[in-house]
Amino acid sequence: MASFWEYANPVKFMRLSGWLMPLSAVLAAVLIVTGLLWGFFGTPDDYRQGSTVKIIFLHVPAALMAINAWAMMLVASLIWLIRRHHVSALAAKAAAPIGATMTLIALITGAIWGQPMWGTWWAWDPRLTSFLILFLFYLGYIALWSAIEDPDTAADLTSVLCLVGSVFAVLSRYAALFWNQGLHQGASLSVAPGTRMDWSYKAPLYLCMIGFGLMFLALVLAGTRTEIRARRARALLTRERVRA
Amino acid sequence: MIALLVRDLRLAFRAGGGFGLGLGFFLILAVLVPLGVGPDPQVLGVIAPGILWVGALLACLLSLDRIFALDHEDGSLELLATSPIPLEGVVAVKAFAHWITTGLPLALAAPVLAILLNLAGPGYLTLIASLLLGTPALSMIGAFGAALTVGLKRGGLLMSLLVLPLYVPTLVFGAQAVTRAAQGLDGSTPLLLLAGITAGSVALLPFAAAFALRINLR
Amino acid sequence: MIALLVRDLRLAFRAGGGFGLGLGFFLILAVLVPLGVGPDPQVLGVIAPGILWVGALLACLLSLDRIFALDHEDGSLELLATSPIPLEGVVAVKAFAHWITTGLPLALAAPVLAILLNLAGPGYLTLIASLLLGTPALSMIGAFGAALTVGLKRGGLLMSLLVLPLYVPTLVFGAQAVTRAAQGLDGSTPLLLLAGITAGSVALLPFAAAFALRINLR
Amino acid sequence: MELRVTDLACARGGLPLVEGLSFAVTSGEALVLRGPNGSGKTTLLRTLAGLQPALKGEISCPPEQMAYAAHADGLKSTLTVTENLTFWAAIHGVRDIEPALEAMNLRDLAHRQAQHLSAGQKRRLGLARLMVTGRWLWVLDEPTVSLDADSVALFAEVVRGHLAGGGAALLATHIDLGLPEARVLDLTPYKAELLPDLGFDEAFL
Amino acid sequence: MELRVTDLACARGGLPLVEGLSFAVTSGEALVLRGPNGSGKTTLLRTLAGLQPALKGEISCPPEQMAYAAHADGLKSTLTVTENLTFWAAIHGVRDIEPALEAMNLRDLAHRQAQHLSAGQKRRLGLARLMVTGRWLWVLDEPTVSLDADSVALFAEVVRGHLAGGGAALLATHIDLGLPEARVLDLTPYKAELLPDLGFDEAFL
Ligand code: HEM
Ligand SMILES: Nc1ncnc2c1ncn2[C@@H]1O[C@H](COP(=O)(O)OP(=O)(O)OP(=O)(O)O)[C@@H](O)[C@H]1O
Ligand SMILES: Nc1ncnc2c1ncn2[C@@H]1O[C@H](COP(=O)(O)OP(=O)(O)OP(=O)(O)O)[C@@H](O)[C@H]1O
Ligand SMILES: [Mg+2]
Ligand SMILES: [Mg+2]
Repeated sequence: MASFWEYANPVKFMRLSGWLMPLSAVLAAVLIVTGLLWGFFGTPDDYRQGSTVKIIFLHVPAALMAINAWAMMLVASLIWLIRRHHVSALAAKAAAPIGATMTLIALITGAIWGQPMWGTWWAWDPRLTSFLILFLFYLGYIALWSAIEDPDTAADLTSVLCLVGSVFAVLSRYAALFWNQGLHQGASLSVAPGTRMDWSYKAPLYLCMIGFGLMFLALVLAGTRTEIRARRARALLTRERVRA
Repeated sequence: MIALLVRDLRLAFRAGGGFGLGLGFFLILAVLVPLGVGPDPQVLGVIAPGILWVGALLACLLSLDRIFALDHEDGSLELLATSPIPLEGVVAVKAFAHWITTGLPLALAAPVLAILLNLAGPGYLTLIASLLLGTPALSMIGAFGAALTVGLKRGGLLMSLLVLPLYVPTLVFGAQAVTRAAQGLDGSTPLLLLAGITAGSVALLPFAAAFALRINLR
Repeated sequence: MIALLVRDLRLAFRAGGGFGLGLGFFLILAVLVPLGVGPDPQVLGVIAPGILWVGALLACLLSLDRIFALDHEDGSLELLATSPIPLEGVVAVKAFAHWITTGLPLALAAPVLAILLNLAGPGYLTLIASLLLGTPALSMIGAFGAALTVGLKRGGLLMSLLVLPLYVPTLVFGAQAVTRAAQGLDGSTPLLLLAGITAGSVALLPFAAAFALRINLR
Repeated sequence: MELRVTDLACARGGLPLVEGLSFAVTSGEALVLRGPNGSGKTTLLRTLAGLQPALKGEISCPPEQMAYAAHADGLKSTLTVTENLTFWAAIHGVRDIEPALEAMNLRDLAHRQAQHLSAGQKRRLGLARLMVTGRWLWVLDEPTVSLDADSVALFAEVVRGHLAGGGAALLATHIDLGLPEARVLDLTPYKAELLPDLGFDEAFL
Repeated sequence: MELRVTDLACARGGLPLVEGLSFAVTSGEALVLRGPNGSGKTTLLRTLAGLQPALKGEISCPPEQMAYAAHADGLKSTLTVTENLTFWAAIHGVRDIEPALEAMNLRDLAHRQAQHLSAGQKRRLGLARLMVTGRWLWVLDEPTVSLDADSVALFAEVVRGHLAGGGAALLATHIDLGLPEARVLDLTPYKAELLPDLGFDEAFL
């Protein structure tokens, strides 16, 4: 019986991702393009915020993926530490730059949004603050990966960092809330009664969010494939050097 | 273990041993900030709690790379790793020595510098309390960061980058406690949270740090 | 001399080489200060010029002990001292390399961090100009301090204490220039004074530093 | 007691260096490792001391029974000779450092800071540390570097004393140790060819 | 050309170590300094290289004509072998590092970072540096530490080449250098007794 763990074998993983990656990439492109076009041209301007509100179709999916990417890295790190599956460590490595980019997109689109809304590019709102801190976590994680040469050592150390960092990221979030009850609006898509957002916005927004999710999947798969190829090249080089 | 503590303290107090490095930096910051920001006592009073805590934090950060780097360079760390003391103990003792030579003096010196920065009267006691409660967490978290980066040449920046986000909750709660106390409000909630962070870090991080050290040595 | 410059830059950019150490520290400070001081944009705007300049200064200070200490530890400094290059040249080149890897990136990154600190609009240009004019002096003065303390184990604190008072004029003129500009006033006098300090240090300090190095080597 | 190594392979920087190595050292014995520069002596000793994992093979003796001395001496330059030695003695639960000072002729230097010692004096101090570990097996990497002839003789005397007391020693060196009676093992024949098992990287091929 | 030392005295940490030392080394000659640990060989060589002042005496040859190699190699661990060597060559205005790489058998390691070399390989690189200084007199402190027999032979070959080209060498060592033809000077007889001239401190007596 094929178990999930078999895909931790690089060869199997390459075979699987060989078709999964382009598939999700195409799907992601379709969903995002549709969602954005619909969002930009098919929705009415907000009565308060005018057309600036439409940046939400980039801002919110990016913010969502920024957090999910870290969660995925946490799971992958645990798998590496417990079961030592190399693909898992490499997937965590591949996810980090993508997550960092998503965080940056959320921050930048937020800043563009904030300029007309709050009259400032940046405010020390708890949500923005915790995202800035998340961005720093990503930077540290990526820097640690790139500073260490031996891949297994790097995987071990970054995994520990990811575990400890997750705990402190959650703590920081509470600290930021404690520090300042901010300007930023709360969860806008809560299923709780009294949902504030109209369906004409929600539908394209959902499309974009699913699209961003698939795009993330495609990028992580692509990144992991690159890392696997790099490891393969390394193994071949080692073999060469031993022969020489 | 006691021998290790004694040695680390002795090294710190010997000429050029880095005792006072943190303290000196703390002093420097407290002098530079008014020079940069300008002498307005109103403004200084408002920013005093924050600046003092940021200063304490940076002072810790600066002396951190010394926790393991020197022992790594001269080969002592390898010898310690093959010694009968468990590596978790080594980490804990070294973090403790770091606290004694950095955190403790900072906490004691802070009130004096607070005068330079014109901190409001009711804040002083809370300032000392918050630093005494919070700096052990800074030392322990820092030891973890130092353990992650010990093999790397000039790991200093990388370590700062790794440690900084981990320091955020401690900083926020510490500065909040002092700010509230200086405004005459109740600062006990952030102090409690601070104590919680310290307890948690001291209990768990030695294991993470020892794991990282073992990996870095091989 | 060019070979030395190339080597120092290459070392700085190599993995773990400390390039970005200053920059990272600068970023860290800009994030920590609001977390400590509180989010009020009014207060932040007032202290922004001072904090940015203090941050740049500390960032330089931190990377200073790398100027000669590493070369001293691995024996390169002795070999350089016995090489055909005059020691004054070595000092000047190393200070220049330090500026390229620290001062220059700081000046370029400052405007972004100024947004975080809510600096008023008219201050941005002057901020860059003052940092470009002032940081060479910081590097050169720092190289002198590093030369004075090179033989000492963990000379870091001592160096900071020595260098700090020498940094005061640069800090005051730099921060003043930015503060004035941010308030819409004319900041060109402090900028001129800043340029004077830089010119003076670059012309004279290499000789003092080389003298100190020679003494420290024996 | 005995150290038995069976079919050991070890690597440095991902590159296998030594393979198929088997040997044994029993109480009272000294084994000298030889081999050209870069042949993997240091790597082998680090593996035995538990500082890095073996690629494959068995090591019968746990690292807790070995005292390892590397190229670097692990001395603190601002501590005196006595302070340095007392520290390592305390770490290993040994009280008396006098025999070690005596044996390595460090009496006169006892109150000198380590940074004011000459290269050979530092080395003597590094070797004196071994005597306060109380460990059974000494694992030494080029112990006599920088030592003059008299000090080499002192060192040989100390090693002989350790062997006579039921200890054992494993030494890597290029030069004379003053221990003609020790068995010699040359690492050259164990140079790793294409190792069948490349470790984890193999999975990527 | 000639290095002539007359009635030299030198001190370390304020303590006179060597006094009344006179010797000469001329082109084509190698002089080996011997003496027990702590007898002042390193101190003497540093004095000659101009890194510390002599207590008294004359040194005929200015430090600018010497290439000094100390216990430490002066290598940057994150630079490759070629980069390290090219740097020192450029500092001394020498272009071609190939002969040095060739002579010390570093070809295969040319692109390896210095931190990934073994102890002996590092030393070989440290010695290769001498060949790109273009200096007349080599002043070497225990140059063959950590080298295996083959590398010692390589080193001896390089020194002989330098001597044949009109150079000279002054070497401190405890072990064999592979240079049986070199003159030997033992420092033991020049051990400083209470030195009559205490320098400036004398004024305080
Ligand atoms: C009027 C202006 C803004 C509006 C209406 C707005 C709206 C939103 C909404 C609806 C979300 C999703 C929340 C969720 O689903 O939980 C969000 C998330 C986020 N926004 Fe904004 N935003 C604004 C300005 C900004 C600005 C100026 C920034 C940063 C510079 C920013 C940064 C973020 C970040 C980092 C998140 C993710 C936080 C999280 O999900 O916890 N936003 N924003
Ligand atoms: N990261 C690395 N990548 C590739 N090769 C490496 C790396 N690190 C070390 N090596 C090589 O591993 C080999 C083993 O070195 P080791 O220090 O074990 O040798 P040794 O026998 O102790 O030599 P010596 O007698 O010179 O001390 C050397 O050839 C060295 O160049
Ligand atoms: N600061 C100091 N105070 C007192 N004595 C010192 C000081 N520094 C060095 N010494 C002593 O000076 C002596 C000379 O040391 P030097 O390094 O010149 O010896 P060496 O001949 O090179 O020895 P080795 O063969 O061990 O390298 C040593 O005995 C050392 O203990
Ligand atoms: Mg070795
Ligand atoms: Mg010597």
